[in-house]
Amino acid sequence: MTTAPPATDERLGSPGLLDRLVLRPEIGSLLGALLVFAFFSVVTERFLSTGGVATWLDDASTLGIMAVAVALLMVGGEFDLSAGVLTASTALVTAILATRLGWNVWLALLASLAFALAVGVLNGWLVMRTGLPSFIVTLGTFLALQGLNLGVTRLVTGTVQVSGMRSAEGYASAGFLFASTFTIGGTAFYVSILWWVLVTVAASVVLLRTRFGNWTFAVGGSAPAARAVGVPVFRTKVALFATTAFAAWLVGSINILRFTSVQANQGIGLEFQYIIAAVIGGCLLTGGFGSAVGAAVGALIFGMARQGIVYANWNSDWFQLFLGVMLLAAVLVNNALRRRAERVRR
Amino acid sequence: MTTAPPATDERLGSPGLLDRLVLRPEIGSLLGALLVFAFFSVVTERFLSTGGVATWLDDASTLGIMAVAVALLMVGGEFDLSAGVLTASTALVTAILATRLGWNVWLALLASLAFALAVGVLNGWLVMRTGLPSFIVTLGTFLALQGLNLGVTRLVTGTVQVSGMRSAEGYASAGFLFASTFTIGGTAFYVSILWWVLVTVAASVVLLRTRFGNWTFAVGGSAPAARAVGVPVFRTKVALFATTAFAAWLVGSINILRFTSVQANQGIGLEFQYIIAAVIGGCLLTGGFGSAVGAAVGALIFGMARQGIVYANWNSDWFQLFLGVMLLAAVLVNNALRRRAERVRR
Amino acid sequence: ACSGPTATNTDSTNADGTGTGAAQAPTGDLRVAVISHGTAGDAFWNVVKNGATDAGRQLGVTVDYNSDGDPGRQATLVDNAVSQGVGGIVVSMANPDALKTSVENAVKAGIPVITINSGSERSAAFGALAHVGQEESVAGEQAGAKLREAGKATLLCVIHEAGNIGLNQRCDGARAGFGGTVSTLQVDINNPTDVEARIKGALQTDTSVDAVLALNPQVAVSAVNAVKGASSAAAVATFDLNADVTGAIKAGDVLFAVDQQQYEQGYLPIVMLKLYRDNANTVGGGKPVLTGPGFVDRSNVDEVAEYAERGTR
Amino acid sequence: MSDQPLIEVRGVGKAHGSVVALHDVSTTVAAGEVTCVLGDNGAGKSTLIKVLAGVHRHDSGELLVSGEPVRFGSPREALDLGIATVHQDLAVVPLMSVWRNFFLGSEPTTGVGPFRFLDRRRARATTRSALADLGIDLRDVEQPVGTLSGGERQCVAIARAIHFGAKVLILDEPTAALGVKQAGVVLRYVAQARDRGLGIVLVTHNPHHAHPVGDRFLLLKRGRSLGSHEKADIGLDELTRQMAGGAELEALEHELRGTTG
Amino acid sequence: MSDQPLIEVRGVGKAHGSVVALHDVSTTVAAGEVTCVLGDNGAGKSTLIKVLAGVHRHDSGELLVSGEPVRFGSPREALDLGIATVHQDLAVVPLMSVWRNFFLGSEPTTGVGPFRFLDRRRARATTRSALADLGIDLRDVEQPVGTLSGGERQCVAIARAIHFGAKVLILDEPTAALGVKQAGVVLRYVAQARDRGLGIVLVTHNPHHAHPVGDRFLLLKRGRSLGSHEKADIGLDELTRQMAGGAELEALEHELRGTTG
Ligand SMILES: Nc1ncnc2c1ncn2[C@@H]1O[C@H](COP(=O)(O)OP(=O)(O)OP(=O)(O)O)[C@@H](O)[C@H]1O
Ligand SMILES: Nc1ncnc2c1ncn2[C@@H]1O[C@H](COP(=O)(O)OP(=O)(O)OP(=O)(O)O)[C@@H](O)[C@H]1O
Ligand SMILES: [Mg+2]
Ligand SMILES: [Mg+2]
Repeated sequence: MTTAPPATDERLGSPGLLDRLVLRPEIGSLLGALLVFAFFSVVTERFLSTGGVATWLDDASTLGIMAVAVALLMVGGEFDLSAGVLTASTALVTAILATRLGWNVWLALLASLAFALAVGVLNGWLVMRTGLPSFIVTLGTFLALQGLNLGVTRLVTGTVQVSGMRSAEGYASAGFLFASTFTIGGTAFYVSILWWVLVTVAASVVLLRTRFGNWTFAVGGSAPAARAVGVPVFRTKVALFATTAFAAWLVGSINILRFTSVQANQGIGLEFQYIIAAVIGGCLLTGGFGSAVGAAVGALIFGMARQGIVYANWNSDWFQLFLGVMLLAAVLVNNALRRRAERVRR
Repeated sequence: MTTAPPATDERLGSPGLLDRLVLRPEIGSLLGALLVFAFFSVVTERFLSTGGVATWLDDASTLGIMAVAVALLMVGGEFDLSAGVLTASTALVTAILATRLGWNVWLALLASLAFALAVGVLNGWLVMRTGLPSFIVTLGTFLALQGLNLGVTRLVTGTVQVSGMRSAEGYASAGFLFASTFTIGGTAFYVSILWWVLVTVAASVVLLRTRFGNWTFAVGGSAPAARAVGVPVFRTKVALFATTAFAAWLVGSINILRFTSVQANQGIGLEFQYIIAAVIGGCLLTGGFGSAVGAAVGALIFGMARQGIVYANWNSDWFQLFLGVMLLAAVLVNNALRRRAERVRR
Repeated sequence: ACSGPTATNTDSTNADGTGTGAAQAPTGDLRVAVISHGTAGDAFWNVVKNGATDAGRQLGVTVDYNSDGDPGRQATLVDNAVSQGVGGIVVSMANPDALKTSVENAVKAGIPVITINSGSERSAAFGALAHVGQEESVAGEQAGAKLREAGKATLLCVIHEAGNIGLNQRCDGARAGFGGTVSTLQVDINNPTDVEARIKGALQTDTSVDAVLALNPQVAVSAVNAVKGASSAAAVATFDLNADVTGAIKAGDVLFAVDQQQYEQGYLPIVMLKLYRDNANTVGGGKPVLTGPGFVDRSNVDEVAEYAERGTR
Repeated sequence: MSDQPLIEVRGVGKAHGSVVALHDVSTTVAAGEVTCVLGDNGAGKSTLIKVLAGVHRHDSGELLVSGEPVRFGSPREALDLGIATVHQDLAVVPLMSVWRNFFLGSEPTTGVGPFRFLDRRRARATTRSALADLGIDLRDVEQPVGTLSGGERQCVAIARAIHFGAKVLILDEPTAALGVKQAGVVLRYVAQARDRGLGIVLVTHNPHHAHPVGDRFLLLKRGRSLGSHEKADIGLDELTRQMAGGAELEALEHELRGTTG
Repeated sequence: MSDQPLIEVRGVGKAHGSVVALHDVSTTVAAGEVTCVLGDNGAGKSTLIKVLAGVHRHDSGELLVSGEPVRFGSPREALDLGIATVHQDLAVVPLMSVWRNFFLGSEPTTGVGPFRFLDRRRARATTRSALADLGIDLRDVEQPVGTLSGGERQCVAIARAIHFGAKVLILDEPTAALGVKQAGVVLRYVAQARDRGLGIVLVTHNPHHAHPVGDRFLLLKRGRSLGSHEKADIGLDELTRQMAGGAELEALEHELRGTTG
């Protein structure tokens, strides 16, 4: 990413390529991912088959899209606990409009996008206006959305799910964009994997190469300092919340078009998986430091570990235990490296 | 708590009793609690009856015990995501020892206390040794404990719950201490309410009046600064993790002795309620600021809102919506005040 | 709706309930609290709730439905109902020990209690009026037996909520009824991608699996996708219904759906409590009132589909 | 020098809750002149600076920029009027690299439309040379600012303000953490900027720094103004005595030497 | 003054990752003497101080306290040997009140056994008077330190070190943020402590502060030692010249005056 300066400074010790690498927040997670990958490739047969790869990439993809957006937000110093439920809310809005009111799917998607952005902007606006921690504000939105999801679904359908998307007008074209598969080596991969890559690349470029990215680091690292040099803190943070909401809409759309039905309590609890993937990827909970690629890799670790355990055919009673040990191992293995980074960093 | 100094300084404006109050972190939550209390007292009939009070105090009590401990930990700058599951783990250990191995209940309680403290110390030790954020480390313990709870329970009992405590030896005396009721005005109140009060008072005194409390604020506010003036940062943080584990054991014991059975997936997700109660009570997520009383009041708000909604007979489909709006209202109503505090504070 | 002086209903299972009730209603309106251990938004318990509220609407009974998957907090909800002085309590007893004190307190306070779903063997001991429903394990057992009949040898039982006692009982029952090899798989119901991916992974890993038992219609649909994705020949069976599942049954993708007729588990207790208050009737004679299980397969799916659509099957 | 002062402060006051940090302070900042703000610790100097820079909004009094009364809602508004500030705290974002801090809020970009990316090469080069001009020779402008020494960090903020300052340059104790050489360079910069016609506000505790460059000296004490002096009216010794509140450093110096063996 | 120096530093080095912050530096701190550490920004002064205070562990060389070689694992160990330090950063915990910061790590308690509570009355009174002695008159010692002005904050750290310093007092740019009066008071304190037989290490950029009290001057540049001078060997002007690396403030002063109209 960065080219070394003409370093002939006697105050610099060893050339320090390693130290330079170590400074990148995502390095730790990359090593962790390699470890998990190697482990399951050796331990199980199916993990490395194209079918296997397709499965764990699929699992990681929607998580990854959200983790990347959440990572941006965390770099900006905020949390969004409503992100998980919002994936279900957007799917519900789309599904209700398309199946009950007979809207064209594309129109329904547009409407749910507007809805998602409204929620995101509201989150951001509340956080900035009230000065309350985003943890509390978005908790409120989280609970409110959760209630709305269930209440509205039951009101409209009498059940706790909305289904029947497949017969809605415009399903085929929208489904192609969000939920089709493409074939590599005879195996079908879901298009959500491409979305994930796209989102990661875009987020990475924005974060590292644009003014907005610079502001994101600044408002997360020290909002008063950023304000003092003229960074529009309010707008930046609101935009970050809106970005997260947009990602939630994307994932919601992928889900509703792929599964053609959506359950009212979907998405609950996933918000923490997003945060966890971002933190594994090197984001600081306190803001101001992190990377989009790291978050994507964090999601990959999650996906690989989750599916790897299934492939390894371990008793699924102990699933969480394996997952916990796996995660700890993945973050501990590069601990020496990370500490070195810490040491260099401050 | 504090007596005003002989303030005849011309640089101080109005006497500022209000501003002094506002500086206390728990004031916001107290106002919020009053609001919720007044609301449900007016809207519902039974909320204010002794039976009603007993119910919502009961609901708040175990949450409150944990919230207070978690608040101490958060003041010390750390999270413990394993706190919720640990309440179930300790209960499971007690129950399995007492019902399957036939141990005396007291002995089983001692053993599970040792287990809890071991988990707490392990959490603290890992966090301090590895330098990883406690969010990640305790997430690992969280998942591991969750897996262990399910795996061990199914291994030992074949089902996902352990029951039959009532017939274990020593149940009566242990039950008296942890799960009995006392009667006021003809209504039975659970003894867990007393434990809650006791824990809150003890934590408050420790936090505000002892060296350890001073160190807690310091390690959370700025660990390097605290280290530089000789505060034993390592020991302080480990002790805080152990305190949280102790509280989890207390709640686990109260639960197992009262309900005489425990389900393997109990406690999951509660860790965030603890954190939320602490934050509502004025704890900063970034550490270094907060109060035990505030966390207890945060739990009270939770308990009142949760049961109040039931008393109000609102459609439970919208339960979460009401809870979310309630919480937001409770924290927003004192927003003006809080902001004032922020202004004074920094 | 409270009229009709000739309340001569017998204690049969005639539950049409329109216009029943007694003129000499002792305390006016009847309020019943239904407290289940289902998580909010659970498909099974949604139907129970619909049953209870429909009965309430038809009989002029106020029904408050609340639920909490945590046994302790479910007990607190019972305490809450007692302190509200409701006219009747309907409670599901997945964890009888935890509810013992609260239910007994309710009985002591003179509130008639009816237990539903599981907990039939402890129901009477706690002083409940009656039990409606059936142990989850029985339903599981019959599902297992039916799969066995279909000639399946290796079964994968998908638990979508780790540690949920009801789901575990279903799988344990299936194990007993099936006889062959049964393995369980934990998935996260809130994450549909994860559900599909994990079932697919399990099918790819163990190619001998020839039957998948889902415990939730949403999971069933994912299981169908997973079976296709893994190019497996496994048959899918499920608990409960939704529009997608009825479609899949018609299409032959799903073998059958276990229908516990849980609508009755919500509906009947309201009727029973109303009868009990107005006419001191009891039902079941100390034996549980069984509601199922029934099976929905190709033969009867057309008939049931529309009920499932509106959330009553 | 000009009729219309760049900034005029009239009886400005500011309280934090019940704490009165500033009360009824007046001064002017004219083009081509240096206004020094002097005073004890806690006198309210930084508070005044923050009002001028748009960080705080004043509670009472008036603030006029180029004759127009203003109430800044944010530092951006002050910056847009050409007022650049080096704060005593709030200076930098520790986790960000030196060059990112340097250009924060005024990032140079290349490309057009949605493809306007940071011009990182230019940003790095500019940062390096701006700091080198102040006598700070950095190993690496990619280093997070948090790892710099106190003085280096201060220099990043100063270099930034000098680089972007258009009409008014406000410096709050810029030389406090600086070495002798760096402090000299900064003072020379201040003099150069003044000669280019900028208005300068300089806060300092060092009479040796204030006296050579200052044209006007505003003395604060406990949030109130002790009066304003033109350079002609006051010598270094008198200034030092005023700043020390009557005590004198020279006397102290003798005392210090006296006690040595 | 005594045969055995309180602290002896022999060829100490310290690197942060690949950044060499200190390389082969030696000096001594004797009882009743003031060792001044001088140097440019980023010269490594604070790094040296942190090694002495136990915040960093040195990578190479030797550190001897009262003749015993030590490698501090934590600042506590240094404090236990009577070494009190005022750091340039790491000074205080912003969210904590002034008196809590003052006594942090050395809290006074009353009562016995498990009922040993903070003696808050005494702590508050001591804090107030210790700060008043430095010329800082606080409104309220319950105020969070984060709301104090830069100089007030610095004074809290200094007052604390002076209060608890037993054998060695290390001050890293203590006077940087201080007013003329406060700086004078601090220097007088340093002189008094020296006369009581403490060993003092003083980092400063102000030759006017260093020269009157210093006995030994260690000059650092880019992490390396430029040599150590005894007071007798070096005058104020020479010291200033050395600190500025050849340039001279007086010349600069003339230049600054010269450019004025
Ligand atoms: N947010 C705040 N809340 C309460 N008091 C504050 C706040 N900010 C500043 N003060 C008080 O206002 C007074 C003036 O502070 P200010 O920072 O302006 O002083 P200063 O003149 O810059 O001092 P120094 O020379 O030490 O930097 C101080 O006594 C400080 O305690
Ligand atoms: N954690 C760290 N990581 C990388 N480099 C560091 C770190 N800490 C200090 N440095 C570098 O070491 C050098 C010496 O820093 P130090 O703080 O000792 O300087 P100083 O002499 O105290 O300067 P000043 O007078 O400005 O306070 C600086 O160039 C700084 O950038
Ligand atoms: Mg200041
Ligand atoms: Mg320094």
